Amino acid sequence: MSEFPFVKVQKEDFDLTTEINALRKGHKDIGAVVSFVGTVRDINEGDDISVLKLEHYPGMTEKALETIRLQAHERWSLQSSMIIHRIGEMMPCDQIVLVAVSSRHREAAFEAAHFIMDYLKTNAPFWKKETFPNGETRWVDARISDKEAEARWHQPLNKEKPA
Amino acid sequence: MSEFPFVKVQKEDFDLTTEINALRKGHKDIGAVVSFVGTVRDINEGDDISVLKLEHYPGMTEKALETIRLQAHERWSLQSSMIIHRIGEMMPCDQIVLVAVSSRHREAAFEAAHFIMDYLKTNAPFWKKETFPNGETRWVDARISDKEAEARWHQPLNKEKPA
Amino acid sequence: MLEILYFANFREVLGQSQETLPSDNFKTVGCVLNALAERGEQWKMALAENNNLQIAVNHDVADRATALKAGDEIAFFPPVTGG
Amino acid sequence: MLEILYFANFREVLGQSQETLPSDNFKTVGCVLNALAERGEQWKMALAENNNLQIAVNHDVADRATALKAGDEIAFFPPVTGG
Repeated sequence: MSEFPFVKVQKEDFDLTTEINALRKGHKDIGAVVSFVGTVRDINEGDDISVLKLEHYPGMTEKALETIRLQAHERWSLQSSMIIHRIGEMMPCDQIVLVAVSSRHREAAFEAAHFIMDYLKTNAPFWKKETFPNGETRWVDARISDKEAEARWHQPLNKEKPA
Repeated sequence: MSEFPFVKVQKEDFDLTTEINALRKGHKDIGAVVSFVGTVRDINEGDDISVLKLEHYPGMTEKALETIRLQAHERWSLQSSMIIHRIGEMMPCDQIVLVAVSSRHREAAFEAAHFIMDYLKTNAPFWKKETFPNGETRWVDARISDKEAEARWHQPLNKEKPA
Repeated sequence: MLEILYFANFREVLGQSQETLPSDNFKTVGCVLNALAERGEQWKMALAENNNLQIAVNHDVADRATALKAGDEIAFFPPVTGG
Repeated sequence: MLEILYFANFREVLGQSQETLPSDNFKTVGCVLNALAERGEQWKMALAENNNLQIAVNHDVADRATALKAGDEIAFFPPVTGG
């Protein structure tokens, strides 16, 4: 498993089946695989989007993603996990990000994948720039709801489930 | 979208990429796709498993899965969702079940996929029978933890996140 | 007539997956269970005195008090374990 | 020397992505920011008086009080919006 790339930042698109097979490879004790795929929406804040450009901070990005991934492994009993984040130009419906987690039982995989996404949104140095049909551009604003989503994981461990 | 089969009970294996593409088709306003894949573990309750056989109640199964899926759509703002559950004989590492949900924002997709799995585990008429390497068989016992997982969704809506 | 279905270990223990009963004698699921229990100890333990017994009538979850009518499909099975 | 990096709209507004400063004059990130602010209103608004300013030193999250040493890489950027 040492050669398995847990974190990838790449221009290329990814294939879900291929990536999940790689995530599962060598682990027979997996009962649950949860994956999250983030995709480019055709409308944001009410405006049509033609192109979404992803900028990142090389070096810090990989470090931040790996730190988040390891935090998830400390917090839950996981078999394996991976994060792929694309950079460069994307179109509506394109895949942007994949977070996938495997574990023995489903609870840990659901929680950990959600946790990784919430932390990625607020801690990994990526920036989105939208291009509208008329050619104008806009940097996407950080959302307060993302900060709040992350903050909810700060509370002490308990067994409550969101409703 | 009317021809898209939201619920499938089938002997055949499924391909994650193919199914997720079908789930997303025709929806440009998707920002998040969460999928859960349940797989056959090689060990259960400490015993090696050679074969896992899935029995179901034809007719009631499809109805129960569709009811659960629609409950999720009532509870969260979702773009689309699907459930595939395999029946018949499976081997360790084989895929058993797929639950996939798409939505504008990730919170709804994570919650709804988790909800559907928790309800499927306790409300859809499937039964698992394990075969050990020596040829002996055992019906899998229902787990109290699955009942508890379902029950946690019964509490009134709140904004707390599990920790 | 009533269609009776047995699943999983109930099917195995009772040695059948399906049978038909006359509907006239059975106003509720409980009446059916009482009649089946008289077939012997195996039936009594599996159905009448089993806290794990799950019941469906016409594909909906039911219980011993559920009323029956001609043509109903009644299923008996253990707690589900799919997923 | 200190390596200074600008990302996203900071890079665009300030017209550069990277520059090098002598390390001797700057004991903390705050000292660097104060010096940059003297380049003009644009710089002052973007960096010195911007509550949205995010700072990293050697790929770790930092703040104005973070101490600097020769060879450090300091990055200035807005709140992140990936995922």
